[in-house]
Amino acid sequence: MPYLLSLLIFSPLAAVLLAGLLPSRKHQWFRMLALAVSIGQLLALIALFNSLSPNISLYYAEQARWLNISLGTWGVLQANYLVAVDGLSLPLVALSVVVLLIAVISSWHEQKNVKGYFMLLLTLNGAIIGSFCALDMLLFYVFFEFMLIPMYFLIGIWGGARREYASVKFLLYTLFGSILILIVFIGLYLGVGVVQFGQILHSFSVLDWQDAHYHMTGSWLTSSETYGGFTLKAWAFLFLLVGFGIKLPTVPFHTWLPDAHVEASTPISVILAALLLKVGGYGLARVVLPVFPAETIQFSGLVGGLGVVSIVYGGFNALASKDLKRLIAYSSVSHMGFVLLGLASGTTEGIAGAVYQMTSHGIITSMLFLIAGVLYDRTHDRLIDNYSGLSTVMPRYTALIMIAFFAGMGLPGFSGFIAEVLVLLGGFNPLSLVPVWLPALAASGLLLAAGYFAWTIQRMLYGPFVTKGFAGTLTDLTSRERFMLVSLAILTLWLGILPQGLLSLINPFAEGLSRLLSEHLVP
Amino acid sequence: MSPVLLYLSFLLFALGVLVVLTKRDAIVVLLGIELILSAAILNAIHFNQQFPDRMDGQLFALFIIVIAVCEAVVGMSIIIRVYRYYHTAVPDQINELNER
Amino acid sequence: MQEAYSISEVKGGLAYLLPELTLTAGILLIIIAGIIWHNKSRLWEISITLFVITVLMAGVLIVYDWPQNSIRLFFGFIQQTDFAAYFKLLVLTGCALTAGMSRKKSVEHPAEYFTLVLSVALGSTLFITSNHAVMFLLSLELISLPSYMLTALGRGKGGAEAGLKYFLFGSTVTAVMIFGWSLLYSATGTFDFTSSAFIDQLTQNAEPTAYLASALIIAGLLFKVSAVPFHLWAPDTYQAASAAIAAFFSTVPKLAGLAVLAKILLAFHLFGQSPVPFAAIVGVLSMASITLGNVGALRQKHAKRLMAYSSIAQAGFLLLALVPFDQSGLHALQFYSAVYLVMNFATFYVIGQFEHHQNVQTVEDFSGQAGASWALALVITTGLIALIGLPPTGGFMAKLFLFSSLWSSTSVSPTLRLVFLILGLLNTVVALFYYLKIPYYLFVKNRQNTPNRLPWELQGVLSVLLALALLVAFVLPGLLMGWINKTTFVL
Amino acid sequence: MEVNGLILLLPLAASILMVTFPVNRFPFGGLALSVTLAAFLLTWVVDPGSLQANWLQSGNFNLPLLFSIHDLRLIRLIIGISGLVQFYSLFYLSSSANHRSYFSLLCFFTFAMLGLATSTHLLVTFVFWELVGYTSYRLIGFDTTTSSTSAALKALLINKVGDVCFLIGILMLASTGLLSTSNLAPGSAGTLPLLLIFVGVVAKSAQAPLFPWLTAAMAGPTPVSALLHSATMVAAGVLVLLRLVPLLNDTVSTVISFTGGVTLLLGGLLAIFSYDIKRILAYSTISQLGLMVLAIGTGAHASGYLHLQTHAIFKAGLFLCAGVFIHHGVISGHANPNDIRHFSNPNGWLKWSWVILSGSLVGLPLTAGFLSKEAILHDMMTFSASLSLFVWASIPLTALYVGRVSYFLVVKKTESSPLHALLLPALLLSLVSVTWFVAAITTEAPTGWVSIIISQTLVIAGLFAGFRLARISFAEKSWHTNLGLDGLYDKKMPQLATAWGRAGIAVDRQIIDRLVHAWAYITVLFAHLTSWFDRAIVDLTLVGGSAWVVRFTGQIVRVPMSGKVQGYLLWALFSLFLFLVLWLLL
Repeated sequence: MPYLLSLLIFSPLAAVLLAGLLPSRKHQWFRMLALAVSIGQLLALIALFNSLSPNISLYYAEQARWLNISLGTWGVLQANYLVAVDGLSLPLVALSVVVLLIAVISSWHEQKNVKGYFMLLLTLNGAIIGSFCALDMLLFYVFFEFMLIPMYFLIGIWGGARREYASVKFLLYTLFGSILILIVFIGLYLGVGVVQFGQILHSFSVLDWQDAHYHMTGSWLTSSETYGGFTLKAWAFLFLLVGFGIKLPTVPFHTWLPDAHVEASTPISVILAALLLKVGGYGLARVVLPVFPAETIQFSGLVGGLGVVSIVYGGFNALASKDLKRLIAYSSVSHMGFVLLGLASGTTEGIAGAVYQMTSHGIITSMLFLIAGVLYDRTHDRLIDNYSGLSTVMPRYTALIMIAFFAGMGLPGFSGFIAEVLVLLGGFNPLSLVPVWLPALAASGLLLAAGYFAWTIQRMLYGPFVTKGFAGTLTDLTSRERFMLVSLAILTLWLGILPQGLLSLINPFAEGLSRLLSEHLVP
Repeated sequence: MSPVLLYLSFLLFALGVLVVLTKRDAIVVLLGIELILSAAILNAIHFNQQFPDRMDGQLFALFIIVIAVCEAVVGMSIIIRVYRYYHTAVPDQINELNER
Repeated sequence: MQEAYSISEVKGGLAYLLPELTLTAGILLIIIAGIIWHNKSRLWEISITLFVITVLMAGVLIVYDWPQNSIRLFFGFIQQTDFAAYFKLLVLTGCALTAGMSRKKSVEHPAEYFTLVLSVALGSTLFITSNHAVMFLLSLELISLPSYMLTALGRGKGGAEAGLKYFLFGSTVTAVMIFGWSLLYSATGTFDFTSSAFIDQLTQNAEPTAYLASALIIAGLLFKVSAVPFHLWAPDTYQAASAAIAAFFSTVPKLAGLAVLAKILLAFHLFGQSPVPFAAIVGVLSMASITLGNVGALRQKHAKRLMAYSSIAQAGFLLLALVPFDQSGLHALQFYSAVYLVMNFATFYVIGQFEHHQNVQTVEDFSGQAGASWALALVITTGLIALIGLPPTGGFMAKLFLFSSLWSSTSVSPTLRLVFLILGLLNTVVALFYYLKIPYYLFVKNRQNTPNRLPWELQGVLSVLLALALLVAFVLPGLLMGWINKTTFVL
Repeated sequence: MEVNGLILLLPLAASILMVTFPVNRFPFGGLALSVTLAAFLLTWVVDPGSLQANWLQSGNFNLPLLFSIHDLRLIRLIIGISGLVQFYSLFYLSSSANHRSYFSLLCFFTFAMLGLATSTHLLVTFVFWELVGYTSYRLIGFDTTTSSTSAALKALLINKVGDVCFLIGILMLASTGLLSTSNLAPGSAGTLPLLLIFVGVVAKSAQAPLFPWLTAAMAGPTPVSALLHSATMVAAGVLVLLRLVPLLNDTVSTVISFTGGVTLLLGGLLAIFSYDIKRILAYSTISQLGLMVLAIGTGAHASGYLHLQTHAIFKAGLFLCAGVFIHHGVISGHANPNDIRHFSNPNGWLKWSWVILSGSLVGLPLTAGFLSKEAILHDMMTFSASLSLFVWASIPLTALYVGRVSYFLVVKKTESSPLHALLLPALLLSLVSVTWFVAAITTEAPTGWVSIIISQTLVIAGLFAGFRLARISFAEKSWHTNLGLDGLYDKKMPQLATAWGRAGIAVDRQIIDRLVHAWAYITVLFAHLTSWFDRAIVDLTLVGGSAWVVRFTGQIVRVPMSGKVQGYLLWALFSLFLFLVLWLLL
């Protein structure tokens, strides 16, 4: 099936158009439509995995001409519909399909303006998968921005009490970041020129951007002039770092995240945490490191340091959070710090670990937010201190909280352990670009994670069951909730026990990137 | 080229601007505009003296006069319309529209 | 200007003025119709038919007679170029869209109304092609005077007030500009601002009066495009005017002014020879426009006033396209202008319909109105997203081309270029706030009672088409850009 | 699949089966026990050998699952004690408790502990190290009462400190290829990684100063204490240390020895001053673990390892005995069933078990403990006479607290309850202890009669002193806090951590968010400023000002304030003028 990726990207968008034509009273139709699209995507994904050939690095490349515009004296602007998956994007695409399916199931009982909700959800679906597949960076940017507006409305309309503040803050941060990204992208495509048929083609393809031969002489990509102590390339690197760092998020650009996650409804929090954050890490691994290897080496300490600060800072903040969702949100900040650290290490293990961490965190954080959602659905209260002794009334829920929390702590057997160990291994590797004390500090994040998760278990699950006005409402998991949580638990266990399947998919990408970086190391 | 005429035109211009800026009645403001235009006309004709074989300046002056007439006509009609509603032609006494 | 003044020159030139002549004929016909018919409803139908036919004919004639190379007519008063033809076509599109938006109810005097709109159109087409101070000023007046009257003809007291203010402001600026031209004449000895004599004179004996004169002239044009610091008239005028006229003002005269500003600036810039850093100045002006427009819009509660500030900010972006002073910048300008026309009209169309049917005035009035028409709510959202410059709309492509040309330009120092880039883009974040206010109220805010559903009418269909056009401009910008790429800019 | 692997996989399979078993009412204990028994029997079937499977590979890093099924005695010990504890639990656990998760956890623990004991790659060891930690956490908090779960939390967190250091240490060694035990070369690792790994050992094996979690862990069910917190899990640290022996250098050895020595004495001392039987046994465990660590640190690793095994047997047995006392106390309704002063002895067999097992603890002849203790003493004397002072000091100390406890348990009169099934495991273990001595005395007999005589004398003296001491009663409050370490771990450190967290949130809210808001405010402020500028500067100041100027010069008569349009105009012209000035200046 050659058009599998396009099918993945555009089936939800086609469904949006279809949904637009359906009468808005028929709530069930929209749910079924969204579910059908998600299941279809899952089937397509399985078909995709079934026919992977082991020896190539880019799978399912599809290319179609999109823009081919003469820019007068300085060549031709070319942007293509270029989608493909590789060891970096395939895990994330798979993750997206799974998480979006879960999100649809989780939104099954949404009552407020069902039509609009599912249309936005489907739009978001297409945009997320599209941004992970796009190798043409204009296309990527388009999908990247395209996630903004649906997300704004999804938080702003279906969110909690302070949803307006949260959605605006989300939008403000993200757009600010995306503008920094756009500036650099424009500069990059103008600085990269491929000579073809006597014409200079300015390409948006990241594959061309990576190739230093295409960096035009005399452009900013080859100049060594410094502005404020840095070359323009270094500035570009920093811009992108901030741009994607906001998305990731890294401290100090993270404060949108707790608000957005707390205020969003459960399925939206799941998507936000499991997928939208990954776009940041994906952008770093896809664009920043390969295109600016020398700068990556120059700033690896900074990047790794930001990662470690995020790990520790996020961990401490999670420890002090009183709101369950806020705690989970900060734990995301902490966990995503490992992605930064792994990428900054520049070693194969580190990069593979970073990608693994993105996948793993996507699954685990989905579980966590679903778990928070289960409580919120029943009591509309997210304060940890208001619960006690839940294990006596909700045994199944307790079991799944245990699984999710211990997965979050990085217990062996769960995917998080593999990812974190790989990242730390990468950091401790003598070839690593980061000083050895950084991963050592990062490991303390594991301690913090154990602290806040285990303490939460202690406070919420154990002790005497105290009803604070919601005695009868606390019923155990419904079969729908159990299905979601158990399937995610199986996934994280699978990835934790048999990591090599996914890892061998990631490895070629990680090796390639690591090799590229090592070529730029000054001996 | 006599500098006197140049100064005169600048003086007219300055006077016109001053009238436009400071007088309160729209009609008087219109007069100020005419003063500026006359400064331009004076300039055009004056500089045309340098190029005796051409008549761009004069032509320009003629057209400016036409423009001035048109403006006056349109201006007066608008002022009359305003007067119908407000019984005044002083702009700062009319303030129906939103504050900025 | 050494050609012989001969009547044959004039006769020969007329063949190239067919679109303008068509417009003139249309104006006359509508005036005659106004004399013959007195029944308002009847008169409305006849004049709008005449109007549309005239505009379409003129448009067809422009396309049919597309100038392959630049032609100077009437002793250099007029220069027909494909660049000018492109803008003329945009202007006529704007006029046609204005007609589509106009409503019988809100127009008291149909014949006058359409005459005036058509006059502005004629003035704009001539203005765009003008090459000589006299032509420049006459066509400018042909734009301005009908504009004043259109404003003053607008609804009741507010219209009259806005008309008066607009008139006083506008005619003063025009007068000052005329004075500037007379000074420039003193410096160069010619009114033909594209002639070699003009440029030679400016290059060789530049004197302070010439700078003063160019400043005065540019100021007049900035007034026309409603850029900072000559923007103050726009909010009052837009607010008082009907949605159709506000949309018209924010596009047609603005784009015409922009085309001429591009030409004049290139002339003054003297191919980079001018000691005055025009690129930097335009850049600063554009930044000021974008910032003040955006910031001003933040506080606006009235929808059309908000759009007025938006149009000030957009003028800034359009000006930014002039900063590179090269072909690519102008192409970006052309693309941006076309997209701006579409997105602005798409937005105003919806505002107009909500204003007409639901009496929506302020942004808050939009609360929960999405229920009245989901399609229109989506259209205005698309339009506003395009105005912000986000995908998947043509607005994004327009900004992309604009900032691309800025990136690669050499007319300003790299630092300044970067500052412009970052400031310009950061402003889109600010813009997001006020632009998304309307969709925010539409979708997010609730109202007690469900709004009446909007009827489907021509306006609705047109606005959907405009929104689709915005999406097409995103997916296939090559359609338009390929065409633009064929145009070359000749002074 | 090889039979070797089955030993590991059987308990795991049983555990998973129990968790996912669809029926709630099922004899889970019986299932667990039969599976454990099967695994135990399997150990006689297998050929000793290695297991290897590829697990994880990325870049140059390759992590195979490596297990060595060679040391069958250790494996049998683990499975055997597990089986006994499971059997014991069948009777000990109340019927209302969640048998499913309890026995599932016990089976899972067997699996994890076996993995830990047999893995030969340090990172794989770490995996199982974490897993036993997790089971320990779950089992300590099995009662879900606040006290037991907070003890579990404490155990988890203190252990986590060690785990993190352990992990860092391992990962620092990773690049040197020293993770697999097969290629350890002496002195090839730096000091820091080894010390970090040792921190892990300190935490897991409850060495000073990270031991307080073990006393807290006694909140768990007694069989769990017997299995995890005395016999097997806490020995994991010592096992890891044993594996690292070839790498140790002088600095590390010294640190290890002193930590072990201090712990040895500290545990013994603390044990003297408690009345809580489980607490005393916990301190005793701490102390004995210290002895093992000390032995390994000084190079007496063979005898240290021997002591690990004998200790597993007698300490598990002691706990199981204690369990019977407690159980009896609970049944007969004591308010404080753990207090040795209230103990009554239900059965004569129990007395004799206790005597044999505690004799093993102090190292009396005829018990396994004698073999290992004297071996350690002898080896230490040869390797480092000065450090052996720790051991010499500990011998009477151990005897002292053993004597004191035994006084309450043994001297008191015995009721004659029938032989309860609960007694069987303890009896069996005491039997093993004696059999071991008999079987091994010819092959592993310690040498050096002098030290044996001296030590035995010290033991006897200590025991008698203990009997005397038992009659003196004292308040135990001050010793309950584990030398104040409890306060540090329970209050100070969590407070510090949450304080940091609150500071972080404050930074988020007060600084970062303020900055973001400030940006928004500045924009809005700017909006207000521009409008104010329009009104105040343009409309009033400029327009009014120009009027004032005009009036002042008296050129034009009586100029009133002008309107808004003129204000706009003036502003426009003024800015034009500004621009002009700027042009000319530039």
